[in-house]
Amino acid sequence: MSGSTGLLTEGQDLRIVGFLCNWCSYGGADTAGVARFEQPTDLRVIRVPCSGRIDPLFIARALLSGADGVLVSGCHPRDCHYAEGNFYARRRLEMLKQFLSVTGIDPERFHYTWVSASEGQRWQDVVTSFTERIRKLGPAPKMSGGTGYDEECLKEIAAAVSLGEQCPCHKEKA
Amino acid sequence: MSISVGYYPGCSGSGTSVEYDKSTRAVCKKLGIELTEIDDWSCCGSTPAHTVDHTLSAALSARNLVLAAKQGQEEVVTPCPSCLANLRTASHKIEDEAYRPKVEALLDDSCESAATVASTLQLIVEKVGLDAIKKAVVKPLKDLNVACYYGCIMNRPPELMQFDDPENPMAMDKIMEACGATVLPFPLKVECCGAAAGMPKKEIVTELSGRLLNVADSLNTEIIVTACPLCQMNLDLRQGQVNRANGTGYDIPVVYFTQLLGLALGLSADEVGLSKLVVDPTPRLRFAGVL
Amino acid sequence: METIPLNSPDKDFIREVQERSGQNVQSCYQCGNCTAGCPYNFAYDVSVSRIMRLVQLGQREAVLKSHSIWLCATCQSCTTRCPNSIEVAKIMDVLRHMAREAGYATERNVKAFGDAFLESVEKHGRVYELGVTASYVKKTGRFWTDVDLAPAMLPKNKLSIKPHEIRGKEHVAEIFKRYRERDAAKENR
Amino acid sequence: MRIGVFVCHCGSNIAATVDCPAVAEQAKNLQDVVFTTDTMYTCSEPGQNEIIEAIKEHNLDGVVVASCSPRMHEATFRRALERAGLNRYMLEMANIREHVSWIGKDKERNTVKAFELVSIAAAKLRNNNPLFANKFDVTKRVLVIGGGVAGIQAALDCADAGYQVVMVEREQSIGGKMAKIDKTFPTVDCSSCILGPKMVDVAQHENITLYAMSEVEKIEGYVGNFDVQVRKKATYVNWDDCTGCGACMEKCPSKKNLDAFNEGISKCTAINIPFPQAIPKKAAINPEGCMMLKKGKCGVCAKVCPTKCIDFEQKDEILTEKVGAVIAATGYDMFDHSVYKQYGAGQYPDVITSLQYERLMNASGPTGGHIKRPSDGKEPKKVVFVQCVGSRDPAVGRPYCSGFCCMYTAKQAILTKDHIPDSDSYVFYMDIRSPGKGYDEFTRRAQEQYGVQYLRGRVSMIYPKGDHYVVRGADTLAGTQVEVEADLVVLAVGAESAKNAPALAEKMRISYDSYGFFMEAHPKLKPVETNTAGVYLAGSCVGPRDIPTSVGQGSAAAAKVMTLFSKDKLESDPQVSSVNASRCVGCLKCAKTCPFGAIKEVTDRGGNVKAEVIETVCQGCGICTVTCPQGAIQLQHFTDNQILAEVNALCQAQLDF
Amino acid sequence: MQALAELKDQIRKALPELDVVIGWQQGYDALHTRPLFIRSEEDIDKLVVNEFCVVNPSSYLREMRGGKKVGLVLKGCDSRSVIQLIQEELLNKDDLTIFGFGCNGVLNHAKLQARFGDIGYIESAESDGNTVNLVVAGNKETAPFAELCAEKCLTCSYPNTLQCSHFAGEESDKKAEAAQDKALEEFEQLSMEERFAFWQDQMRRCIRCYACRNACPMCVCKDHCLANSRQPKWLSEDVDVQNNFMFQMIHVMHLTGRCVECGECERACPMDIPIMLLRRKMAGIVRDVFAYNAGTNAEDTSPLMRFEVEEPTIEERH
Repeated sequence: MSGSTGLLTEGQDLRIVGFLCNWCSYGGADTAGVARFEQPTDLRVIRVPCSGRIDPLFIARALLSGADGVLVSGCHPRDCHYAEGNFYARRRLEMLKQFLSVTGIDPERFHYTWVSASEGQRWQDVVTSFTERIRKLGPAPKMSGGTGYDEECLKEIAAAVSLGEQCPCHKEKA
Repeated sequence: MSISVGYYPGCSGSGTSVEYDKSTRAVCKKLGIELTEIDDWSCCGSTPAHTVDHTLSAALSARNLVLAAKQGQEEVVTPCPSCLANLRTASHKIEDEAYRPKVEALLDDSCESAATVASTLQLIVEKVGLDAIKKAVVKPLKDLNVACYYGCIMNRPPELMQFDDPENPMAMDKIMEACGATVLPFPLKVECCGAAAGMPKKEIVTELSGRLLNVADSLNTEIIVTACPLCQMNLDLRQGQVNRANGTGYDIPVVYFTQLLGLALGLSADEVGLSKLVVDPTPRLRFAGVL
Repeated sequence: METIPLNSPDKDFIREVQERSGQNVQSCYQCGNCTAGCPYNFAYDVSVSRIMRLVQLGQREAVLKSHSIWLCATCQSCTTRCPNSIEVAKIMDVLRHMAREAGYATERNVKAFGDAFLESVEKHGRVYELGVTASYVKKTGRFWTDVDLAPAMLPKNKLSIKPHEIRGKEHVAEIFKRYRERDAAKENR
Repeated sequence: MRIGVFVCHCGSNIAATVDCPAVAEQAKNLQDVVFTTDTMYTCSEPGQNEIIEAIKEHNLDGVVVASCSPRMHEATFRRALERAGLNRYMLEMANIREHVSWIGKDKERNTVKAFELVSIAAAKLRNNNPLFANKFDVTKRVLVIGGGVAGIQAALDCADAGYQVVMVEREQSIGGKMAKIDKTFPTVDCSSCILGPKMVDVAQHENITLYAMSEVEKIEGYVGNFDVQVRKKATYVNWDDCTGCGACMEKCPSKKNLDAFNEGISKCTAINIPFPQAIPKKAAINPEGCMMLKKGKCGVCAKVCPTKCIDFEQKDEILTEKVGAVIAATGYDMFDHSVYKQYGAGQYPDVITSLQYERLMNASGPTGGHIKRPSDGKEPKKVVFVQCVGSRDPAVGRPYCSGFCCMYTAKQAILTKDHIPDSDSYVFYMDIRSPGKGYDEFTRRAQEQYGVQYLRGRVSMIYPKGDHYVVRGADTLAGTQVEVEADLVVLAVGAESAKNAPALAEKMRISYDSYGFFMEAHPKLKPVETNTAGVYLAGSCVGPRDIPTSVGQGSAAAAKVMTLFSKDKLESDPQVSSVNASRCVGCLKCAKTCPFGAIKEVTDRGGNVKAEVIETVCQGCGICTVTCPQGAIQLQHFTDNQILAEVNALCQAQLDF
Repeated sequence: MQALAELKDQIRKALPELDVVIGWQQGYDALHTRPLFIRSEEDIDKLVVNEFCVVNPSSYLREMRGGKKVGLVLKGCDSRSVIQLIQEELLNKDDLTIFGFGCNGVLNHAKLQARFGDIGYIESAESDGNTVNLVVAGNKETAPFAELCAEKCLTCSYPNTLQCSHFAGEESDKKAEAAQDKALEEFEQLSMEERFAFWQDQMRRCIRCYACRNACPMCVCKDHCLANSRQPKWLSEDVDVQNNFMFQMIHVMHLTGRCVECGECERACPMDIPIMLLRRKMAGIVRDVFAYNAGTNAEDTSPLMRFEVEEPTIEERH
């Protein structure tokens, strides 16, 4: 693209992935749009039917694939369109949220919350504050290494293989 | 029971409301509350300070809260609602980390540790409790029709004061009931008396205090019970001015709740400073058998 | 009556009131509840709901030159009952500060009383009631202020003849000093 | 795959802040995309035709539309795809309006974001599969919850159309608030004269089963096939035999019970028929007042009852009904003004609510239609009406306008003058809201013909002074404070959601707003639908409504039900879960977390346990998909692969425009 | 050893009703055992119970589902995985006979090697739970148990077999040496960046041999593991940091509320990647938030399979 809409490298948007349930939070984001509540542009939304559909592993996948932040939002507890989806989601997401720190991925990069279809204002607040939080944290550290092993690594592997039958891969099966 | 708190008497306590200070100390002693006066306390700034500048007002008040903390007091009580409002506001401001430096700049001292503040009324109602008061009453105020008048800032704004109902406070009503008095449903409990306008704008006080006396009178109030030095002064000392301005002839004694409470607890008229009042309550108290 | 020119509202004024009071004046929908409950309304030249309206319209002069802002006693009726939870009394306070800074004091006596009071605090650390009265009389020339109270007052022995001096009065005086220096610095900026 | 991308300008709604042609141009580089274009209004007829033509011309088998929210136009574009012969599920939308152009002004950033949303959509589309709906039967019976005027209208319309109706009413009689009202605005015709016949129709209609004193306990199932449990509360009177003769009421010695129908301004007997026109006209015992139920002594009613229908042993009963649709018409409650301490907090006897005043004016009310002060029975000469009590007041958590108070206040002021010609009425208002047919003329009439004094301002406080009440308010038009000494003060209390509305919403699996009012599927275009198929709304359960609107909504909801019932078979949404039996290890964790019981255990030919989805019961939430560790159960249209494709597209998207 | 004799006796009595009993027998040297499948009386005498009975016999169960009556000789920790699987209805309680005993902990080869050099020199090692007596190249040596035992034994609160049909010998009164896993505690002293870098290194070393998964008694998906699936396809075939890490994430999340912390994954890892840091972290969170210990009660329900409307232990997320 040319002209003013050229490369956006300088001050480029961060990569923030949003997972929103269709009934409440996606609706809330729509409500915010209809009301023209201005928001930072970094967030891209993936629509799912229910927060109960959001596998914590999607979030892990996003964070491991270079997302700078992941925002999840569903219906307020008790208001789930499917009655119980957000209750399960709350437990699953909380586990991931607390777990992330041990992997060295800053748990602050992941936030989950509840926004109803009528809460356009609240959606604006949620997006704005989360984006600000991520901007403060800066871009996520990128996965290094890509594929393959360095030489030292290969040596180690060779040593492991040479251990022969001690390798549990070769564990005796009944 | 033993309760120990810091005490901030306020400037009027050694002047126009000396009897409030005296009766407060006497009642607290009787109820097992140990009041420790903040050493070398200074004026909270009162209304004039906050009408000039909020930070100045906060600094003048905060000096006392910091002083109290340094003297080992976590909580301070004051009988005067105006002092209370200023000290409370200051307390809020120095809790706000963004605002605190502004106050500290004027005070030239850290406000990191400061005492909290409540009214003696709140202390008596919440910490001593009505049951304990009921038990301690030796001279019930039977046959005494009183109207409790709280004044405008004892409970307001509610977000700041966090005590009792802002429209229909009941703390004094309940204390008076516990003392055996008949408490009239005074509807203007929180209407303003004219406050500090007495000197610069007397006609405001004569109008507003006039309204209060009018309604109290229509309820056949025998004694008005207050908790505020300014209210008491406007209704009592200036009752003559009110009468002259409005062509009325009210003769309603206006006492501090601590004075009546003290009498009910068995203190003498002298111990609660009854003689300092302008409209003499003794005839009615005698008639009711309290004296 | 004058026509309020709406083309040039003093937006700085609106912003300043909002910033200094922390209140959103635009959330006032003019229900009049503040005026309805204001005990001082009878003495006002501009009712408090109109003050709010004039602030919304950016009418600096009309507001700061009103008598009402000096007569408000901060009784909190307006704040307590405002359906939009606007701290109206705080706005009145702020308007008074601004009027003072702009050199307006439409109620000289009220200002004089406040000044006398604070001078006393600055001097003694606590208020010296008799001193305040004397100073006020001197400022205003209203010699007869409250003399009618003397017969009732004097026998009660309430007003001490001497001020209460506190040890920390220097500290209190310094608070005032730093306050004035701060304001002067602000002016210069 | 051959994908076409259509970028909509939406006039200037999108194009003003997104470079739509650039997005379309860039989209050409996306994998499998063979055609892109940008159009002015993609949803318009020419816009849709352009899609159809492109599908045919370029042999597309998937379409991405970048436009508004899919919640807005997904159905529209799906139909367009079908017209072109494509499966409707081969559509993906990128929401570049609500989520892009309307919330940011930076055109450059917006354009990048819009393109990324298109690339996410395309990535997902590459994993889409055609899905086909199944058909299932409809139970052509409807449950109407609430017997106010909206529910009555809905029930009668459905019943007249030939469908069976089950009506559940919480109170002893149907009629709702309208039955309590004296006259209606702006026609000032008698409320019970126009409502009464409709109530009788409900009772007599052969297609309507009425359960009064009953509440919905539980709703299970799905559109076309709901299983409803109704709790019939104990009335201690066998209603099959009760003739409503009222002999029991005459003899009942417990006469000091709160008369709920009369809003507490009078007392009633423990066994009671709330009002003469009650439907059903049956007696019921209030267990809190009955001596027999409380102390085991009395039983007078049982002795005098000519049909021997008193049964002190009666218990609540649970009934089950099968229906195909539900209409909620549960109405509203009056705001509890006791939070206004400055108005006496309900402690002043002559400061009453507007609905209490209706009962005072009503000829069948406790005073026989004579306006008398509750305190001393005197006729008031000065009546003050205070509007917006619990309306437009954020400080008490009610920032909304209740809508009808201005009108009923005007009506009450007019009727006051009719009842007491030498009286004066004062109305404190903030704004007069009267946008209905003949409404504004009516409020003008109150002022011009009846001399009602309107004062623009709120009331700050009300306090008793002698025999009167001082009402201190403002008249902002005069610019100052005003005071009236009133004999009677009527608070025009606002409407709030019915108590327990949230609990009922949860039973129906619909949403409600922060005030407890039910949420419609779309505030403009789907005002009586909900997001749960087969559940419809009517009247004030959605928000304060006046009578004509409530009646209109009752009919509208009925029409929606009739549309639903016009088909013998319904199509199930194919966006449901599906088990890949070869991956399933039969742990059935999915069945344990399914909120709908939509997964059953089956055994395959090899004797292995497997999970299987009951498609008509599955609601498509996807909880099971996350539960399954093998990924064997996948929610169609939102499979792991589809969502992973979106995540991957987003996280690995190339930003080099 | 009293327990062993009793065990053998119990097995002998029960064997006629069972298709097989799984336990341990001596391995190729003093420091190794290998699985023993008892199908007849004569197999019973091969049974051993000692400090090197490390492998969880129940991990062989999944190879033989289908109504067989199986007996299992289980340590306390091993029994937890069985109980968890019973709870998940993946094992039928009625098909299982569990032979339990009191365990004083098992020893760790890596630690032995680190202390005494090549473990080939170690001729015997016996432990009473406090001290280990060894014979190394003919010399008698002693060492504190805590320095040589498996990490999991340091924090073990379940030394006795849970919910077993038969229990042999005395109950062990061995207490956990520490409530918290020291390694995890130390690891969590690191900064976020340091932790990230640490896992980068570890994941670069991972060869995705899936030994960790294969050794895991809770990995019941058998051939249907997400790691090898195309529908859905969570991982690419690339053995890179991203995919390796993702695999560990999958494993952790699938073990949330299920992991019994037996440590087999880490022991099985040929690259010595400290996977247990991840396991223990998640198990700790589950304990903190839901007060749930996997595999201790077959009647309970795992926390992610249920919910409360009000979750007092989960901070409300605004």
